[in-house]
Amino acid sequence: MAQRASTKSADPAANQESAQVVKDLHERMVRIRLFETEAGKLMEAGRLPGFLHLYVGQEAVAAGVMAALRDDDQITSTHRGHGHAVAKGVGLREMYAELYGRVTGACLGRGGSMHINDLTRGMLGANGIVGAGVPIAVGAAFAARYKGEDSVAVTFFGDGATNIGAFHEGANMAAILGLPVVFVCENNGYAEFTPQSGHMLLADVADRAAAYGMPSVIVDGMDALAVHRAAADAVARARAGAGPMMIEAKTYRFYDHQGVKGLRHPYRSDEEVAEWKARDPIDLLEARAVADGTATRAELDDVWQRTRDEIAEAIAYAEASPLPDPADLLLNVYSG
Amino acid sequence: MAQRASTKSADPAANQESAQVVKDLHERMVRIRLFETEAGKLMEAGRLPGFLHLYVGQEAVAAGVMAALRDDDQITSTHRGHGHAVAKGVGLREMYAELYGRVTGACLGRGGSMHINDLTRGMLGANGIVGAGVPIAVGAAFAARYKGEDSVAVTFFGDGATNIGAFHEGANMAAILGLPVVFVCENNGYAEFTPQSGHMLLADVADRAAAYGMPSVIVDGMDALAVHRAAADAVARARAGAGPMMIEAKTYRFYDHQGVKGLRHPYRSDEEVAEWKARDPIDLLEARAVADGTATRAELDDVWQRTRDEIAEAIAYAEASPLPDPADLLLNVYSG
Amino acid sequence: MTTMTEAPAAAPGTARKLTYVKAFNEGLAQAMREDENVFVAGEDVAGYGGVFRMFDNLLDEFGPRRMIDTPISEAALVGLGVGAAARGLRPVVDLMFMDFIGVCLDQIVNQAAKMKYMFGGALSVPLTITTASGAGLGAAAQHSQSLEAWLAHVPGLKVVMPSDAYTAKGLTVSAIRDDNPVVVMLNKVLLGSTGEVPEEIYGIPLGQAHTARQGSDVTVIALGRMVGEALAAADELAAQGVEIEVIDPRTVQPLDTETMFASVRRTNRVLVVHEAVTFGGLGAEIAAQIQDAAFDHLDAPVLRIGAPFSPVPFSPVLEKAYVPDRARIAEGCRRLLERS
Amino acid sequence: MTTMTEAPAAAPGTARKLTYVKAFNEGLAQAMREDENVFVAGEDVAGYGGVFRMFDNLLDEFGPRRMIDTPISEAALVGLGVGAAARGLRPVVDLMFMDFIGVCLDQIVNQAAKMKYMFGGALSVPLTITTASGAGLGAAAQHSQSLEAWLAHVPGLKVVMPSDAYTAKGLTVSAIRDDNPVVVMLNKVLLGSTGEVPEEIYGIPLGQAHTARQGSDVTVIALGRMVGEALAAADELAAQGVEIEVIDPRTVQPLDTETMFASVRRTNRVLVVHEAVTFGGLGAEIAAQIQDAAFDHLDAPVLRIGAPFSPVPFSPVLEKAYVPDRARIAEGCRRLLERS
Ligand SMILES: Cc1ncc(C[n+]2csc(CCOP(=O)(O)OP(=O)(O)O)c2C)c(N)n1
Ligand SMILES: Cc1ncc(C[n+]2csc(CCOP(=O)(O)OP(=O)(O)O)c2C)c(N)n1
Ligand SMILES: [Mg+2]
Ligand SMILES: [Mg+2]
Repeated sequence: MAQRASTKSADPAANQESAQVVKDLHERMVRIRLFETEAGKLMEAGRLPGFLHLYVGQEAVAAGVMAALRDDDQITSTHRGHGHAVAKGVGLREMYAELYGRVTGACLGRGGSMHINDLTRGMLGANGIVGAGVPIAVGAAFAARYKGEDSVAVTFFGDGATNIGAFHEGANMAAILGLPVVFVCENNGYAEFTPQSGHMLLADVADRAAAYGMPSVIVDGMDALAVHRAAADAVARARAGAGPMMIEAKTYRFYDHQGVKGLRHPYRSDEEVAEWKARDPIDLLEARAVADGTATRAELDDVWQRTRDEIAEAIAYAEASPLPDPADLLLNVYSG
Repeated sequence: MAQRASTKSADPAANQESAQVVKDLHERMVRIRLFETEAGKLMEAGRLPGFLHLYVGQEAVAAGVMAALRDDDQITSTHRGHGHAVAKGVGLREMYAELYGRVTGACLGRGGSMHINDLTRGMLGANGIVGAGVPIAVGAAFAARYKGEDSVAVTFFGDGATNIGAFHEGANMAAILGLPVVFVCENNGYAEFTPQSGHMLLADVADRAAAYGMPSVIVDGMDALAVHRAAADAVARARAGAGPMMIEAKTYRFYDHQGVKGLRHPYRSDEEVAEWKARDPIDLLEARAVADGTATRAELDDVWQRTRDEIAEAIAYAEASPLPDPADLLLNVYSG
Repeated sequence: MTTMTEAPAAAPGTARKLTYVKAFNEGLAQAMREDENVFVAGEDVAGYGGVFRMFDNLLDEFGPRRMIDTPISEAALVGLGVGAAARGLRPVVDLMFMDFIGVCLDQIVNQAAKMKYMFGGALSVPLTITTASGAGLGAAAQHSQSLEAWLAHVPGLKVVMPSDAYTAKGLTVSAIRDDNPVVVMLNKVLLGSTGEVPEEIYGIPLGQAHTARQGSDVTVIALGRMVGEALAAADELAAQGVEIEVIDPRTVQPLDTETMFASVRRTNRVLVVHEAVTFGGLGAEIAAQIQDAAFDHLDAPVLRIGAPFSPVPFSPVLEKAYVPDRARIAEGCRRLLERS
Repeated sequence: MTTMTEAPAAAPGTARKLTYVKAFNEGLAQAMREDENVFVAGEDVAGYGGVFRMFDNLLDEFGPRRMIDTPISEAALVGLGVGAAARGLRPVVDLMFMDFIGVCLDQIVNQAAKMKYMFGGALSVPLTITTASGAGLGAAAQHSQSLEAWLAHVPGLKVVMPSDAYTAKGLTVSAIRDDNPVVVMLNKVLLGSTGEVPEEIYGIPLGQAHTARQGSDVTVIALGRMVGEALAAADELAAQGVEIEVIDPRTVQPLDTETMFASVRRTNRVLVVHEAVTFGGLGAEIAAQIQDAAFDHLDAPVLRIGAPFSPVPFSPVLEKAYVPDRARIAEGCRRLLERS
């Protein structure tokens, strides 16, 4: 049975998060939020080609996990990957430029939203195939151990993804090889438009970890500090050679599965959406920070403002960037 | 957690297996044993082409499950499928003829050992791809329910097969659709030459059922009566519309993974093999039947003799059968 | 299925226009009405009606018994279809994007396609697999492929590529009525395009090519969305006095090569165009067969136009250069005619 | 890898003979000695040495750190290779039978092959996938396929098909040294065949065809095991005064068509032979390219010989009729020569 992590850790020392951690989490979340809401607006304005799976609502997960990682720790991500990339430190300019399909983008304009990556930041890529990133993270963890490094790999996936073979095989592979992989399930309650109850009988995805002999923990995915604590524990465990572990973060996406438009099918009730929005992860952290004096409102507002400026600049950079040259169509198909 | 079924059921009535059931199980096991040992001899003598994955040692599983099924119940099988086919009532002549590659074979000589099937007996085929039969059984169960029939589907698979995606996806699919599927894991402790401890961290495969919200039970796979009771329960449950269930039968194969030859790699100790052979499922059932007066030694011997005769006749039939005509190479590629 | 209602090869004069996706939807709904054994399974096909709206309104009419939403488990989804087809149903399973086929190809290729043969003919597998293929929406490398060459190489499978609303309906109906596993490759860019579609149910014979335009100078064999591009090129060329014949194979497995051979024997020049990468694409098979069957009739080598040898790029400026279009087809025809 | 030890295209005069599978094994072992980043993962590759003995003795020398037995989880196995390769290792992952590729094609095609391109060149995926292909052992439809046409159609992949012991070693070494995902298709029937193999490590350039026999009358392009059959046919035909040239592409992606074109321009007649089904096989691509590049040099259409359009049958009498052989090649050559 999965362990349920309370928001307050049992260990009092663990509650002494420095103001630094809170501010770090806050900043990562704000960056994601603004990156995504601006991207959504650009999409609605018809300025971005392709698909857009927004991460808004789930920021506490990416921020909480990534704040527990080093640059040399590796992550694999999903179709809903912007939040992971931003939180792992991928440049906003390169990300927007990629969404615009510009040659200055993170993929030189070749990949778009679903393939953003940054090898220098340990971002091993978003992925358009559900579950496909799971075994790739296992391979990254294998490489780390093989080379005698103590970095870990984290793989992000949704509730729906746990029904696909690659998840199952990857989890068992990591377990039997004892690899330093942290499995982070962002359970937002839906796979596209299908509720969790329509795709699996379990209430807690974390209970699937037992099938691999893997420990697991459930956290409030709207609580960045709770996610961070759970992630820090799992990462420390993996780094110490104790093998893989699964974290299930219960969260919610505030936009539609894809794009920003209203839904043609009322698969979520207004009340449900409102309830979750009332627990906006950024609001929660800000309220706590102000209440316990970790940060002032002005300091928090300053983060928003600085980020807004940075984002505006990044969008301007992207818009001013050149398009790829069709003459280079065959660039990077092969190495060497 | 999987439930562990004791050999003696808690319900005293269930222990009153009629002599008929014991004799049925015995006959099915003897048929499998003799079919397989003779096939092994033919293979060693160089008279059978292709691969041969012998079922010897595991007879109690096929016999125990199949005795709980009706003709219209469907099964899907594996590379190690002869035992399932024999126990489901596929003709021995057609089976041997298929191993010989004759046109009178169960597949007209087109399929060989790994594709034996008999639609009239609900034998939906052996399968050369590990795990591939699992979702096919789910589809068969779907069809039964769709048509308003109360037949069930049983899918057999090994311990090793539970690591492949198709098993995971099929199990979850059956669970979420609430289909009448019985999942029978024949845990013989090895996937080819890899021990269970080398391919999964769990001691009991049955514990994987929980990942799908599926009940499970562990039985002594050398005890045909125990298997039969568990299967009868699971089948009754499925037939009544209560959804899928998993049975893990702990068993052992007495021959090598493929063929009959000695092993070039000592992946199993002599002691281990001897220990399991001391619990030969046919010996166990015979000893019990004689001890409690269900059958006399002479009656049992008669089964062996009759079966031996039938097998000799079936082999003679196969050897006398014509080969397929190469002019018919394109037969049955398409329907219509 | 033995009773087949076959419509004429070309759309008869009917005023009614439908979009490609609605034509597909109508054919599917009519096939479901015709045969109680037809059901649909896939991700978000029921409650949502499919991410491409392919299954709109079907849940309302047919209910949850026949419209099944499944988990993200394509191998089990196709396997469900194989098992149900083996037991006499006529499943329609949807793979959403064709690119996802890599996670379930075993069930398609080693199970569905081979089962009848391996089992000695003991059963049929009347399974229909629907999926959306093709580039042009900025969906990038994992959501834009045209993989018909893989499937057409597999004995036991059939593959259709509707090129317009009329064929989207008729080929879908025929796929469902067929007793073999058939993959229906819809084209994503065509989904919203409109065309004349008869209201009644009709099938289009599998394995029968359609001459979409007659011409005497060059034969253009075009797959799926490229048929429309070829017809547009034909208009442009006609204005310059060049008459091209456009052949739409409709089915790529089995492939109606006789219609192609007959055309080439008249025109003596042939171009094959598809969205898939040229190397190893269907154009290779078509070219190989034509150079064999019409060797003495060719005034120029068979010309192939397909995508360059790279994954599908994201940036629209690259994607546009990547996918063949009317301009490249017209240019190819001119090149063929220049060759003496 | 930049340092490459390339041996001459043909086996130099060396007395030492090895079996095909031992030559593979030796090449792999030497590549592992050469580069600490090379490791092997797969089902029963370590303790057992592989069901085809491809990995015999490697556990003894390299230990469990570099020889990894995995669960039956091919998608995770290839994914493990992709992730490890992305992080700078040079994994060799084994798929046992090529037919199993259907359960893990997504990782090969959508991940390994496309990653470098989709990621804007940020990394390389130096992954080697080994597998055994081909019919002839009575292994039936799910254990006998030759699926090179699928893989050669995928931009980003390379594919090699060793035809003898010499190439089994050299192509394997080059595959491992290459910075791209390379699939090494060993042939099951050839595993025990012997040939001369140099003792030192050597690579054979990928994408370079080898003229296995020179001749002036017909060019025979043969893949994998068919090279030996073509050479046997050549002996038979030589006795009848017909000299055929036998080309072994060795690599089918990238494909060295220049060597083929040059040969065809001399012989004016060409036959392509492979084990895979003819329809949609590599022969189609080769024929399509040759009829284009050597149109004015062909005295007869390019002739293709492959398997008929059916799954691989089990019964040896059928399997023998199914797989192309020296007799069919010789007959094909004679037919080509009869054509004026
Ligand atoms: C193999 C595969 N099947 C289907 C899809 C289409 N698809 C994209 S996202 C998605 C839902 C994923 O749900 P979940 O894993 O819960 O992630 P979320 O979208 O909720 O973040 C689906 C079905 C895909 N990309 N890949
Ligand atoms: C997808 C796939 N991978 C690998 C194989 C090769 N293979 C055949 S049987 C087998 C072991 C199966 O082990 P288990 O499921 O425990 O069944 P057992 O042989 O013990 O009955 C393997 C790896 C295969 N047939 N299919
Ligand atoms: Mg979700
Ligand atoms: Mg086993």
